[in-house]
Amino acid sequence: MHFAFTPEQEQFRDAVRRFLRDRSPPAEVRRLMDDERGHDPGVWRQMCQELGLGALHVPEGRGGQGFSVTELGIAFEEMGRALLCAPYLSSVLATTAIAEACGADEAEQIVSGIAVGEQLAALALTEANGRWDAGGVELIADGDRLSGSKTHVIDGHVAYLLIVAARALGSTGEEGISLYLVAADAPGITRRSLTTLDPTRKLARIDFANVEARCISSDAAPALRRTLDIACVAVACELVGVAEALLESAVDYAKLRMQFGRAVGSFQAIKHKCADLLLEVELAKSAARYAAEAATEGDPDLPALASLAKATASDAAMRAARECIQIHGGIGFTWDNDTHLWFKRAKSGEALFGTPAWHRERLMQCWEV
Amino acid sequence: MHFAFTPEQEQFRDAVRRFLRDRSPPAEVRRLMDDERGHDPGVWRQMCQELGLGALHVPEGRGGQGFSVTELGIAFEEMGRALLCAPYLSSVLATTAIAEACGADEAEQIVSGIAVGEQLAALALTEANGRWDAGGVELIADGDRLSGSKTHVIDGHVAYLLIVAARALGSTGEEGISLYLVAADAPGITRRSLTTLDPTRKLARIDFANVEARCISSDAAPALRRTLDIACVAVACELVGVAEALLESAVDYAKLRMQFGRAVGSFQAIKHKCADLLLEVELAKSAARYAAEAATEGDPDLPALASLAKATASDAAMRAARECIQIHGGIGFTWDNDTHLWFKRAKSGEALFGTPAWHRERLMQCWEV
Amino acid sequence: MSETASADPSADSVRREVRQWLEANWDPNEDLVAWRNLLADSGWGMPVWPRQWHGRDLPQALAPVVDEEFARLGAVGVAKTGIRLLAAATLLEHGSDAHKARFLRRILTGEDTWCQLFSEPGSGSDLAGATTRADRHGDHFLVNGQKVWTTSAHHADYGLLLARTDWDVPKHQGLTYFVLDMHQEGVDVRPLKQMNGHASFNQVFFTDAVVPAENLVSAVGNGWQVAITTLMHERRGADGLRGVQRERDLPGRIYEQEREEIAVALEPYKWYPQRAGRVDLVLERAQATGRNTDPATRQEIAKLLTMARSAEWTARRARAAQQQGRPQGPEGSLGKLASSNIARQASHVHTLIAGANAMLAGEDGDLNGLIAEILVSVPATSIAGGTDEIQRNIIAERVLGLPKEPRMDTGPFRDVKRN
Amino acid sequence: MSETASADPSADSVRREVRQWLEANWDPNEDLVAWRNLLADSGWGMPVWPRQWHGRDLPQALAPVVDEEFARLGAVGVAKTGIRLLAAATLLEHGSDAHKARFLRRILTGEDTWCQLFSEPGSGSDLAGATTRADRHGDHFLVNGQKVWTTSAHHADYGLLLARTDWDVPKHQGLTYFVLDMHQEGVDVRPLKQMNGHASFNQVFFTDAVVPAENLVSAVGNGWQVAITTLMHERRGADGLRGVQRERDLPGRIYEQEREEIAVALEPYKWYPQRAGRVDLVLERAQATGRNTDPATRQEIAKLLTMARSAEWTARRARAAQQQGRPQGPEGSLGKLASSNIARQASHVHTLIAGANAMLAGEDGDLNGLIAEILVSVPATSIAGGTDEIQRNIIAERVLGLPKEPRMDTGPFRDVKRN
Repeated sequence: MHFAFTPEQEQFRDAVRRFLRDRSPPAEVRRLMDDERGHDPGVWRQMCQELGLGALHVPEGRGGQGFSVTELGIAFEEMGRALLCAPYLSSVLATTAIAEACGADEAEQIVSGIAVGEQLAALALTEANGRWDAGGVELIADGDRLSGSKTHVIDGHVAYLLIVAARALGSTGEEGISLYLVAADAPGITRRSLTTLDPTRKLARIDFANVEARCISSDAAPALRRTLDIACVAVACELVGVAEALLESAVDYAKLRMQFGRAVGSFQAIKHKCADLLLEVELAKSAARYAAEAATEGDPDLPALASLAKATASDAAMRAARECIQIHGGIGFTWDNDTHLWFKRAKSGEALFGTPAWHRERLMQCWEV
Repeated sequence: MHFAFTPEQEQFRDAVRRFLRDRSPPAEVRRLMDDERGHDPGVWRQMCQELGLGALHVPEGRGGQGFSVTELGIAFEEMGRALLCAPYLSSVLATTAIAEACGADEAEQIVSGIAVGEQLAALALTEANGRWDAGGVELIADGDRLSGSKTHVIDGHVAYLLIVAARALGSTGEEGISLYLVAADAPGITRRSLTTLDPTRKLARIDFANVEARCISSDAAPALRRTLDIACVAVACELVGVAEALLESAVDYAKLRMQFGRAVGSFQAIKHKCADLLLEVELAKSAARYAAEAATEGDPDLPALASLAKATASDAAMRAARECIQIHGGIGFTWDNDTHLWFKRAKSGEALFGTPAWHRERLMQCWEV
Repeated sequence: MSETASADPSADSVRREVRQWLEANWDPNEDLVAWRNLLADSGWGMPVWPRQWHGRDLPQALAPVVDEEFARLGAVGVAKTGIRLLAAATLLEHGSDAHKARFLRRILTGEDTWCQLFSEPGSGSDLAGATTRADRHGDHFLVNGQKVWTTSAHHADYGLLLARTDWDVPKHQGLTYFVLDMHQEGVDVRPLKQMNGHASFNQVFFTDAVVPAENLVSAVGNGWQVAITTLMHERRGADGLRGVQRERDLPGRIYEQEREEIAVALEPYKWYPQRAGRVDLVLERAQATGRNTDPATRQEIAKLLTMARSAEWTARRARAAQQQGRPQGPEGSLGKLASSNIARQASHVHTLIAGANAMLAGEDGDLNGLIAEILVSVPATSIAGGTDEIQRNIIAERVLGLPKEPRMDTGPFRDVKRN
Repeated sequence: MSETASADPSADSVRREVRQWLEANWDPNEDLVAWRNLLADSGWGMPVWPRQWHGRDLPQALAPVVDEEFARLGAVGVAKTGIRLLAAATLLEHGSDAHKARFLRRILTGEDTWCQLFSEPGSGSDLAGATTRADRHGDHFLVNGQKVWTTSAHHADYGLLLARTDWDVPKHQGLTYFVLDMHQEGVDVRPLKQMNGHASFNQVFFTDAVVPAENLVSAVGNGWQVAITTLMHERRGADGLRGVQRERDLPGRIYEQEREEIAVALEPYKWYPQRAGRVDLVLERAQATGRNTDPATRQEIAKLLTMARSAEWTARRARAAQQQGRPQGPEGSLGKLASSNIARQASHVHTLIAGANAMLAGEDGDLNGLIAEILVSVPATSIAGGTDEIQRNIIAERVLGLPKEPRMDTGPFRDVKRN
């Protein structure tokens, strides 16, 4: 297990950070959160083509860049820091699911289109029950016809390619789960953008009324598990970036803001809050990076480590968000101050793929406690 | 519902406080925690006869003083403050159980002996399973013969009168639970003092080998429930007193102790800790007093309120104990400093009659959530 | 001792007197302002105020008797919304007779609305660090600077202004307290949008705004003492919700007018219940979503309800102690700190209950977006009206008697570090 | 980049050299002190020390190579227990050649044991506030006062003493650093019993204890700078457990002697694992008691394990960064603070698991009283070795760069408020 990045990995981080500093400053985030698409297609293509972020961790033989989840984690930390508005998480879900579920040739064909930023794809998994696992799928596949509803589909409003988890008639639990591929404009599909608490991450509801689709895997539960583990690790890294950005903002403000003739950061109430926050953020960072390394190295404990990382990073990001507002005082809950943008990302990240409490219980189950 | 004490109740508090200041200073606590009996019989008789503390809340017709649980709560707050070493909690358990389970005449006869401090009695309920409810009883009553083991019996090492919860052969749950009366020197009884984390509260294990005993109630579950509710309220009040004593000690020390040329209490780290602690102690005080009033007024919600009070007061006392040590710094964890005496009472109070988490779950059940 | 008012020898006679007066005068079809002028004349609208200024010199302990008689008939009282009564209390204590004659009646009738111009972008926790300046020019002052967090400034007629008149003395000694006419060119009121999308507060910008010298409430340089009066009254009112809310929509012209008045006054406060975390919704949400069967969520709900109930009982203990005649202390700070903790825990519990739906808002969110609004409103609780940190200082210093921190701002204000 | 040492050009040659030397000299039946004298002569015992003083001037990065070769043969190293290496590091940096010649060898052989005489009852967090006085009398100083928290003072030969020699200058400038001979009449060592019944520390009382002037380590008044060296080395060692522990009981006279030495040195530390909360016991206890089926307890266990694993990974990240050549920062304070949180949570979890049995101790308690000992030992974690509050100051000021607090203790020490 590696506990430090290689010089190449550090250079990759620098490149991503420079790019995002340039192309995703707060003003751009504010512009895109009001944009219906929620991202700038030109910037996304550039990210795919210059930085390889469209399918970074997917093996080259399956249409990706052939890097590891470690590099994916680095990218997500940076994207969280910059609060990037782009279809990167949906791309991870889609490309991972396809790379895991399809044969190599088919995967290469589909993923390579996503990788270059020409095709947007979304994984349609969650339904009204709010579950993030194969066992929660209720949408029915009757032969090659899909009927049912998906919701909370990340970037589902703009994706052209939908990867849909469906259930064979009469099956239960993780049995009988298939993945289907269908274009978003196929007859019988209705989709609608959902209003989100975090306007920087767009979600959609998609209804399927007897929609003809192509089955790409008829035993998709293992692929979905792996996909969600990778996605949890990615979001954990993103939330670490979010938490770090919030901590830095809080510390910077605490150094500048004067009250009672002193910088507020010289008061122990603020100072110790920041110290506790740094500890929590550093612990979360270790957990997220360890989980990413575990995915890279094929550690069979990944499900547990992914849950541990997701729970820890969520809690750290929410605490950072709350404390950052608190340290800013009144200005911190105004619209014009940027803190609430990160706060909302942290809040939505807390619920995405399961709350921290849910992941802690899953961790205990993985570890057979 | 009353939210303030009457002048008479305040006078009663003052009387108890004065008595305990005189007869239960820390040096006396230290003497009695090393004493095998764990209390001073002369002082206890005096408390019973001068202050009426032996059966304060039991109706006069059943051998008690006829005061309410409100007055009992006042006494327990003061006894917690002073860390009194005396068989007062065992007396509450015993007299309440008898007053609830027996007919008036029998109750008067038994309770009056306890009330004057001549007889010590203990309720033997808990067994190896560590449960504090009728449903947990496994000791078997075969006719008038008892066989089994009781543990964590408060003052069981010195009580002459044992009130034993037993189960009819073949019964389950809260059905078939009886209360038996037996003298501690009856043939077949073996008892042994247990080593306790908190040396100011003595516990015993009592084994029964085919012991002949007298049944005083053959459907004792309701009486036991009421007894435990009252006992939880009493302990909640005691823990409020413990918490208050710890908070005062911490605040006093923070005003005196100089580091870096300032009283440590002028540092926000300490100052804000004390403020948070005061809030938690005041909330716990409100919860404990409200529960005591609810018992006094016959509120049917008492089981929920008793659990709420016990959970809140336990958490407040433990927090006060931890923070009091922390504010004292190194000296706070030395043997010669008194803080650890209160810490240990708080710790044992946390486990007594169920942990805070257990009581919170019970609260949710009472409120049918 | 119970919560209800103690039996005072004169309670009965007061009750008889107010009842007779109300029975003779109360008419639900009267015009609101006309009725309140009658109240101001009779003294029954503010019975504890001095007789000279629209009151009857009644002791505070008898006020509930008058309230009970008004309630019995459903009689409308004087205007109480917004900060008008803080303004009135301050003027009663520190204003000149001319101020009292000019302002008090129209405060009570509801014809004038007031706002409080204390907080500034650079002085939030540190109110006495205000840098809005008031410079004397003959018989008037010119005001320049900026205030913020000013509720109702957009429809206020007058503002209570704390401004700096001397930069060469320590900061508490260079402030002066004025009544400022909000209807003038030099005053620019702009709404301040919060992270939850609401704009409950305003920013107020002054560019050579004019205050005639007769509007001085404090002596020049003595404004902090007057401000403390206002703040003390504000804190005293902080233990419960202010404002009148009638149980049902009563018929009658005066009720219609009152409802309209209240609706306008409460408009800026409409997100306040969300800010407090809406503890009242927790059980029904848990049951509706089935999350009440999750043991970890049950623990969190129990912690929340325990805190909320205990805080309520603590407030009632404080009120009962007051009724026994003990002076009101800084318990308000304890209550405020408890509210922060409760709101934070409520937000946490709502997140657990909402699960995946915590990501949604507006019409797509749970309870038509109300849950999302709770989640993004709660962070204000621990800041607005005095941060948790300030409350902890107050509790530690004034209740527990812990020593103050060394001060870095005791020299001439000009030299104090500030933003 | 991995954790193992990087391939340095000279690593192979060092490895060959030490291997040859060990193969020629190592003998498990040698006498411990004799063997260590050989190590001191050869320089292989402390290879990064200067050649002049029992070392070989090796760069720090090559030390693991030497350690690996010692481990390969099971060869015993120099004495490392207690604070002897802090003493040595301080003397190497600040001591005279006479000090080095006199003390270093017997530190390495284990013949002399040292203790650290810094903390006092009145100066815990504020070490520079020491009031133990050393007054010059010709060629020696007389020491009077009291130290506390002195591990191993009862069998120490020498103490590193920080004492005040000047009361009229600011506090950091009036301290002087001495080596004090513990074997003298004026030194009285008494054990200090803790709330858990153990006595891991001592109090040391000085009554005209004598220190010859030649034992001055700092210039008079310059002791704080030297103390900082000691403290820096102490903090550096704080990320893991110190002390050698062999995997199995190897045969041979030298191992027997080493085991005895370690047993004596570790005796005061025997409650340290309890203090840390014994996270390792949690899962087996939860399973043995069946509490692993309680969902609320499972949440608390998960929080604990998550903190513990994350803290371990954080320490390994810090170590890996160091191996990449980044300077070691105050991460020790982060680790220390994490340990406090972990210990507190472990104690909480053990209480939940033990249930009613949390009230028992000694032979009646769970695991023969071990659980009770955990519950009453944990409170020391957040105090001993620097309180959580001090760690937070260090983290905030040195890692995050937040400004310091105003100081109240900068004048002559005589005038500084103290107990």
